[in-house]
Amino acid sequence: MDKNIILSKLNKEFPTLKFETHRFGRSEVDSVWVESQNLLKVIEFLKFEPELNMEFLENLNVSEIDQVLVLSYFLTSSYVFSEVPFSKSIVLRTSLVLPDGESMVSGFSVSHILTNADVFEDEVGELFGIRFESKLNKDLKIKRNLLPKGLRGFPLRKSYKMGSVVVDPQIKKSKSEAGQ
Amino acid sequence: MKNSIFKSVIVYAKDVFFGFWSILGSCLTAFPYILRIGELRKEVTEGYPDPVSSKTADDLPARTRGLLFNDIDRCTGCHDCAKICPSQCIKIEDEPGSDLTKRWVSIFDIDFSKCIFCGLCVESCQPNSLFHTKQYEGAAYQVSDLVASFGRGQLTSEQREKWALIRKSDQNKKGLS
Amino acid sequence: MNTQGTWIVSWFDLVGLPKDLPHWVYTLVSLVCVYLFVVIPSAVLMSYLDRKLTADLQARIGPNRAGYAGVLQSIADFLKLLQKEPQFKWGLRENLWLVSHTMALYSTLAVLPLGSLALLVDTEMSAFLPFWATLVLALGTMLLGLTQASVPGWFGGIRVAAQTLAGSFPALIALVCAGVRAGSFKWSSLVHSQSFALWGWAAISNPFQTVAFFVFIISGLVILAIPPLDGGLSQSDIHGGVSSYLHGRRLSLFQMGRLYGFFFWCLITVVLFLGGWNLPESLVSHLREGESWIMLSFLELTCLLIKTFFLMLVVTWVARVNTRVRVDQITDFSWKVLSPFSLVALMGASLWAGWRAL
Amino acid sequence: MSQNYLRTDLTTWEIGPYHGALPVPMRLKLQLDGEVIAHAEVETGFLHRGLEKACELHPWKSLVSYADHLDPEGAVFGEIVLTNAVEEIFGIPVPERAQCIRVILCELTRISSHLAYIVRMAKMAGSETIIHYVLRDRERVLDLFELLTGARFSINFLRYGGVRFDVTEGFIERVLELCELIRIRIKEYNDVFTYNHSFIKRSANIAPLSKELIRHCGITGPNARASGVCFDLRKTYYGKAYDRVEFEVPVGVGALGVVGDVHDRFIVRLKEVSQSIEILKQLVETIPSGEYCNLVDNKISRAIRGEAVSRVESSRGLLSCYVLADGKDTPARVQFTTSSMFNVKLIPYLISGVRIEDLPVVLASLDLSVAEADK
Repeated sequence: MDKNIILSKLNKEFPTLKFETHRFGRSEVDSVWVESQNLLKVIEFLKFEPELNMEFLENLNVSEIDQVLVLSYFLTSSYVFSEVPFSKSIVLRTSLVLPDGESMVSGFSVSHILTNADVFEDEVGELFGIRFESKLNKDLKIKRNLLPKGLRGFPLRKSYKMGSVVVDPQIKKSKSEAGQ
Repeated sequence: MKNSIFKSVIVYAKDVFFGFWSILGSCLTAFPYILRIGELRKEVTEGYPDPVSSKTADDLPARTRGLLFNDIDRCTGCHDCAKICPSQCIKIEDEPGSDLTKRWVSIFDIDFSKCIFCGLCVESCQPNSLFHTKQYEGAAYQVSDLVASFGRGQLTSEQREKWALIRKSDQNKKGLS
Repeated sequence: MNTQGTWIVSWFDLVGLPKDLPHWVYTLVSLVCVYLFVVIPSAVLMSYLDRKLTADLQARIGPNRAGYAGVLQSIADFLKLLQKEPQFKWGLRENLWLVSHTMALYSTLAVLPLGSLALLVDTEMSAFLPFWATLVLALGTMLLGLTQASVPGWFGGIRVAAQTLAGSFPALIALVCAGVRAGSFKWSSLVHSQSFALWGWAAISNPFQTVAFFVFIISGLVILAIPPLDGGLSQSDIHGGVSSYLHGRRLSLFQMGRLYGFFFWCLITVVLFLGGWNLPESLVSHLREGESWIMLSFLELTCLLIKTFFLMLVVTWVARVNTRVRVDQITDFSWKVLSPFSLVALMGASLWAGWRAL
Repeated sequence: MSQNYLRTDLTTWEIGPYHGALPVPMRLKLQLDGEVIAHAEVETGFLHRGLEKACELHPWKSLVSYADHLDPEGAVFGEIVLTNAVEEIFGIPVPERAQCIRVILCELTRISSHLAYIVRMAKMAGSETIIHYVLRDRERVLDLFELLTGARFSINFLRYGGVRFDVTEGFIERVLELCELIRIRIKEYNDVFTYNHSFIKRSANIAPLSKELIRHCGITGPNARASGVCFDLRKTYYGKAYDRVEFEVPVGVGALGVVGDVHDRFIVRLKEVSQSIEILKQLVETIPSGEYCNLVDNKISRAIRGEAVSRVESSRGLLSCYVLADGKDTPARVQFTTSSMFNVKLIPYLISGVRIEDLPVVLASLDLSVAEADK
């Protein structure tokens, strides 16, 4: 079945790395744990391998499980030029250790390989406080600032306490004027 | 060369004619509306506040989720609806009532400026004292007017002691028997 | 000014004013009467009919609040606009261009052909004078937009200018077609050459005149930027364009000007092509012997206004159903479609007139 | 842009979050060469409501009323994608009749969302008559929602394991009546608006969406199908109740211009409305009997820890939801992936080279909903 084609190709390509694979939840797609350093190599291989051609990043999910940020990349085969869209899919997982509440974490950006990855990286970067270093310069055409300017802390982290005040000098000044 | 000019004139004439024809066609399909021909072309809007409007509150279907109403006598003050409400717009304060089963609900406020009419509170209300009316006119001049309160009001202190005595005597009776 | 101004004298008897006043008083009074008793009521009636027709067209009720069945709706709109306080400080320049915009229009009052007797200016040039007024109107609107120093205003002004340039050429040629048929450009001879009966109208008499009629109407819409072709004032992409900075009474003045422009262009089309104020011969001869000038001019005026309102409603009906046309499409349309058609119509009309003259 | 264009220096024009041309609150920084847009930058994030954080703070039962606020116009898609994920985690079986009711609601929402799309397009193109015709017919669809679920837009009708109420008796006949009415109305829309010469001129071969751009930005849904990408989740991936129904997916063919231009996106959605009617007819006639909600074991047990992803073909494209449960009575993570996030990324590439007057029509043709994009 096409599931183990991907795994066999992966093991053949990277004999040194041992891939720890589990079933993803109850579905038959399997998830592969990869260290964040060689994540780029695996994704590059999955995309440019002629038979696999898995280039559509359907979802980049970041969840915090007991102080560890788990990034899961849902990769599926391209649906634009292939007759059987969505045929092959796989979940690549890496983990980033979370320091204390306030500081940013740095991870590797894949937007130079998977073109629609920067949509997720912008949003998740802002809400979880992850800085994605990417080779190609930032695509300046899109600017997504979801949170108000002065908000300190990263909302989607478990350590974020609700109702933190927006510390923005202009807003504070106007509020104090409104107060009088 | 000759037929190319002739052909382009034909294409040009066809384009102009098609343009004129399709605009005329779309105007003619809209024309019968002026004369209200046929059942499908009646006017649909109605004057809202005028009494002539055909639809009244009870024409609405049975499950319409209008403004909420709480029949306070049946309400047992169990706080289920306040817990389930996504926008936390129900505020309840209650105290022990005259007998052990019933509680005296002094304040039961629903803040309709925050309510999203999802109906979860009605679903989770066991004695179903909280239900949706078909009232949909919820406008108010101040935001504070949007708070609907169904509570029974604060207890006076003597009543509180009187009921405390009654409860103690019930307990003794239950304890003895 | 020829002595045509004396038609007002017959109305003076009603009011009992003295007769032997100098001529300029008559002309002044007739101008004011025409404005008060013809232009303003038709503008009020037209804006109400337009809203009611649009409502009927779109399966809804339309205005029914102000007065019985919303009859006073346009007056209510006007009063609402008057009491609105303009947002932006207006310098001298904006006022200058708004005044030039309105004066360009109301200068055509003297030229309005309202009946065989009520012709103040009936010279060989009278058919071309309104054409001059629309160009000055377009100049006023454009400069009104450009002086706003804002992007919507700038785009609105440029679009109005481009449109007017493109629309003026076919309008002139179509005007000449009508003149060729009637033999001269005086209002009286233009209308006299047509008759009350339907086949007597210029537009229907021969195919080339029909083409000239359509070209004249559409190029009028192009010059005056009237709804289906109002790229310069479109709400959706440039926030109202030229009118984005007009508020309150200035907006009502601007809109009154545009509505008057639309009204008087349809009036001229009716006079040129749809047999202006012609009444059945028997009726006219009977009234003329009976020397009852008031009844004659009144009937001619109503016949003229009915046709004008009908034409305005047809244009509004087309405008409400179709989408707004892009400015570059309007200019393409008028250069590539209207102009060639008007030239063909001119050739045909002149050949037709020549053949008839043999 | 063609090179032989007399190149003047570019004027910049910043269209703020609230502007007539923009169907949704976003900021566009445009570099204009005359009337043509040479370069564009988008700034969004004005409608971020912290939906995912709110889902993490609320108990499982009140999640559904949050999911239908994901996309205000397509409420049932948010609910269906959330309930499928939760049912997959906790292994709650959904009875056959409930699945059929859910899919009926999906198709009704698709019709009402596409009719709203036609209204936005007509408003931006400047033709008013069609707006009132379409809104009048959309009211009939919303009446059905009110009859079945009690609310017109945010219906809050799905529960884990099925739906909240059973189908009322008058519902089946009214759905068939509605299908008949809309089938007649679509002919009228075509006469008045779709094949109207002035609308064709405003929308044919304007801002064509190439397949390369679709691959670059990951566009799914009707926008991709209008450019010839035959990918519809209802056909390929989503077995639930769609296998009992025969329908073919409309794909853009560029009849009146280039493949994938604004007119194609409009025509594909119009065809999808008639497809939805066919589907509705087949579904309503063969609705299975049985209980409408699995009341026996639809309790959320705290012992199970797990995660699941569910996908649905919403009216704007591929909508998927990732739910992570870690044994508490509130979910650990709920993440929605919507197609509007990628549509927003597409805007700068698509509108360079488009005239200012066509900007509103192009933006409306993408069927953007920033409520979905910013979440």
